[in-house]
Amino acid sequence: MSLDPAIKRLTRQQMAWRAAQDIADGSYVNLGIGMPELVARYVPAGRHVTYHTENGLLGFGERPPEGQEDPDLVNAGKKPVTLLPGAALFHHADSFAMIRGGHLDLSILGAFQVAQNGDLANWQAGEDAIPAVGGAMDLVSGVKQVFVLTEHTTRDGQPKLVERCSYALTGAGVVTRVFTDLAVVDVIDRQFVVREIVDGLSLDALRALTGADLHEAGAPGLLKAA
Amino acid sequence: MSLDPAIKRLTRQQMAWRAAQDIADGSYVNLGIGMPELVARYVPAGRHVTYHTENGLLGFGERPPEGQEDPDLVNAGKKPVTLLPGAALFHHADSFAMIRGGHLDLSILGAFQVAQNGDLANWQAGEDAIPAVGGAMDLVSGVKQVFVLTEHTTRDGQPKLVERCSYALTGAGVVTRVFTDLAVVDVIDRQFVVREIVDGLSLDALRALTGADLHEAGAPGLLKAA
Amino acid sequence: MKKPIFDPAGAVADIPDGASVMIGGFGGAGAPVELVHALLDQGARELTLVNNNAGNGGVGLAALIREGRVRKMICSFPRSSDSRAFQEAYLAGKIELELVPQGTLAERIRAGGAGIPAFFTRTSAGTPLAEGKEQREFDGQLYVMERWLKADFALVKAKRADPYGNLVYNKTARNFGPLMCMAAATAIVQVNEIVELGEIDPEIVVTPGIFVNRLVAVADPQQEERLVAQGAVYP
Amino acid sequence: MKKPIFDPAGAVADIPDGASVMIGGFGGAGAPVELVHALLDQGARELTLVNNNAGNGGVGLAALIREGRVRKMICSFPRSSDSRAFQEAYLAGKIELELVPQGTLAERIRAGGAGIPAFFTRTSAGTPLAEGKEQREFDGQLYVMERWLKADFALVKAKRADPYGNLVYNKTARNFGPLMCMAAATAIVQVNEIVELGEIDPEIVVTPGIFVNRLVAVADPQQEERLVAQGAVYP
Repeated sequence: MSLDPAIKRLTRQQMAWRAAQDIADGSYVNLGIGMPELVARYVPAGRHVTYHTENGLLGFGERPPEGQEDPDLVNAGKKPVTLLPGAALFHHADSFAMIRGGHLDLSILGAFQVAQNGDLANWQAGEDAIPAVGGAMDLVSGVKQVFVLTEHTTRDGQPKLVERCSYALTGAGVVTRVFTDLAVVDVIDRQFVVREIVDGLSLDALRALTGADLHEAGAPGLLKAA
Repeated sequence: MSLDPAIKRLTRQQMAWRAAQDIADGSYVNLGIGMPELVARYVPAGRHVTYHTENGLLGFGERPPEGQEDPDLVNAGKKPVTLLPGAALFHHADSFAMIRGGHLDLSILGAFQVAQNGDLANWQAGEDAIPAVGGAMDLVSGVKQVFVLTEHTTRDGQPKLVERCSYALTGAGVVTRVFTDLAVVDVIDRQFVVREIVDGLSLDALRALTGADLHEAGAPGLLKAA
Repeated sequence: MKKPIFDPAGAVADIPDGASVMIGGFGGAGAPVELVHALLDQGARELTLVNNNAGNGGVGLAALIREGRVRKMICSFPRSSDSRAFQEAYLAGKIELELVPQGTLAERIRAGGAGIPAFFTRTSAGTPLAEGKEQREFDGQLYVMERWLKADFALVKAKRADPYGNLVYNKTARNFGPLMCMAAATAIVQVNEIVELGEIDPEIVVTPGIFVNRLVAVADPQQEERLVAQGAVYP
Repeated sequence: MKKPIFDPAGAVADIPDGASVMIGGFGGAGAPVELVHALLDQGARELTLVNNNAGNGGVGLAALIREGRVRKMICSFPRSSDSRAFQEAYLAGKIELELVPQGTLAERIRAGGAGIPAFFTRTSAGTPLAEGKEQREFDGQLYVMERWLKADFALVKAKRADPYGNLVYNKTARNFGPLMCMAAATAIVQVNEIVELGEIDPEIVVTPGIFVNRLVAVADPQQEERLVAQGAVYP
């Protein structure tokens, strides 16, 4: 199923911006490697968010200027970061105590597939690939709320929001909200509920790009992008 | 059974001295509250011993001079101690990771009873008393070697070395060596084996003060006290 | 994130009857006397308390017990040089005791904070304290299964905090504090001083601020052993 | 107790074929390059290695794999920008992979050091990584039982040691180091400098010396990412 060319999909930056609007002031947040990392740039002014990275750091900031990178100061994606005032360093067991113990408010992760019951698959792309899980299973099991940030369909047009994940699960029933380039979709009582859709896209057209039923709770709003 | 008045029981200081002779150079040691605490004073010169206390300190020294006590720097018996160069402070979970994880070489504890199979009872003196266990069960389960330092008999003459403990156990099969005011006794293959006896006391006289069989592995040596 | 700063009374105002409260300290070292006295003043009853001991003399935790506020005490060592308040309540059948080996107590609290509902330990295997618990062999050794321990509140004393709640402690007053901050839904920490952001080196933080919910500054805190030695009684 | 000081070759000389070796580091941060290269030079084979990743480029852990020294890799994330050595060995069936979620890996190593033979975690419940493992409900939630992880040796990089082996680390190079020191029978630690006794404040020690067996001073250690960026190949 292809999309009417008049419909503008959100860019990665716009998707990150939209997700950032839903981060509450005062949150402790872990952003997954890749697109979720962009989210930090778009948190509304005045909201204070503290970022956690699996490799033992709470309270880090943006990449330092070129030439000031410290190879011993990196995030989970092994990219250089900076220490903000009030940061704390700790070892890996303490870092995952924060995750597993439910101390983080929010994690935003990428996905291969999200199922309508909240199942997430984001670590093993088929049998042939070398499996690599990192901290994803810990994050989805332990963090209070898990958002997914992903394109609505794969590069070859397959839906990523599905009835049931065909890829190996990262966690069962863990996702509460999905931000795509076409819509914002909540997972409620094992159903997808559409909250927002991009300008000009009908719910039926969105349904055609989705691998599971889409429900409404009131008319979906407009998915805006700054 | 009473003792020939000509026989000299070791004093508490002498008992502590004798136990101290068996602490190997380089050991990490936890000394129980009470008489075992005395042992630190008698470690032979030239042997370096590092003392651990349950409440989160490795590498402490003697009580400071009067007036220099710090109520935030105490040992497991809540007595003031000092920090030696090279000390380390840590929280209770890390402290017991050292104990439970088998990182300490030796613990020396008091006893109500020791059984010939190495069982130790030292925490609950009968049904009426208010039970208090502290770190004793962790120490006997986790430390590589457990010595007991105790009088050979109770104040009213009952044997403390017994066939089977009648008091509630602290740990099963944990004690390897017992230092009393009359003898040094090893626990080997679920039997008491006498290593040393105080001057003038016969093995038979010692047997009469002991609640279990005493075996020999060669003639017992003389239990000396400095 | 900046943590709200209260006075002792304000910090404990919402602790309800029946709450579970972890109280830091090992004997007097690390005992948050001001917070405990504020809890006494506040009046909450039927409390379940977690501490290594069960109070001493007529102040702090012992005063809570003496005043009949404590339904259950979870601790490793309820005896002390003057644990009269606990003894009297216990022998009168007025307080329940859950006796836990000290290392198991520490690990159960850490497990509560770290999302580990149960773990196995050698400690207490083959003893009366293992009775009623699952025991299992691993590699030929017998172990006891222990459950995590969490609480509604923790009252902890540290030396210094920054506005985000990052903490450092003083010597052996550290003891259970870092663990209790992790395991309580609401961790209330009294510190000698709250310094500016950036004044605590990230390398030396002992308790990261994520584990701390409320701060209380008590510049010159009372030391429990000194009160006990003076024979003080609160209130 | 003073810990013996070795050069890298001497420190790893007795690691036998078939040994299990934990290697610190998260990517390049904390990777003990000099110790790993000494292990390569030494020639031990059939190793079981534990690390968060599975090496990068042509140096360090990747070189051990490329040279066929590694029988089994226990890690959470064997993919990286250049994990060719592992990929080739894995796809050729020459190396076994035990994939462990990162937090479970960290906790299993801590458990190994802390005498906890098994614990329960939510992580991986309901996923293929829980297959073959005991799963159990606590309070209505499904958890997976995980076993401790120990090793014969650990190779760890820290920033500074005192003669007793007390360690402090540099920023996020801390990562798995403190845990691996606890869980290995012999913990070998390379540090930028060994300072005098008393020069590390007892309050800021991250790894107490009791967990450290051998020290190696490498004043200006190589940083793995820089070698990889240069396309370096060892030996």
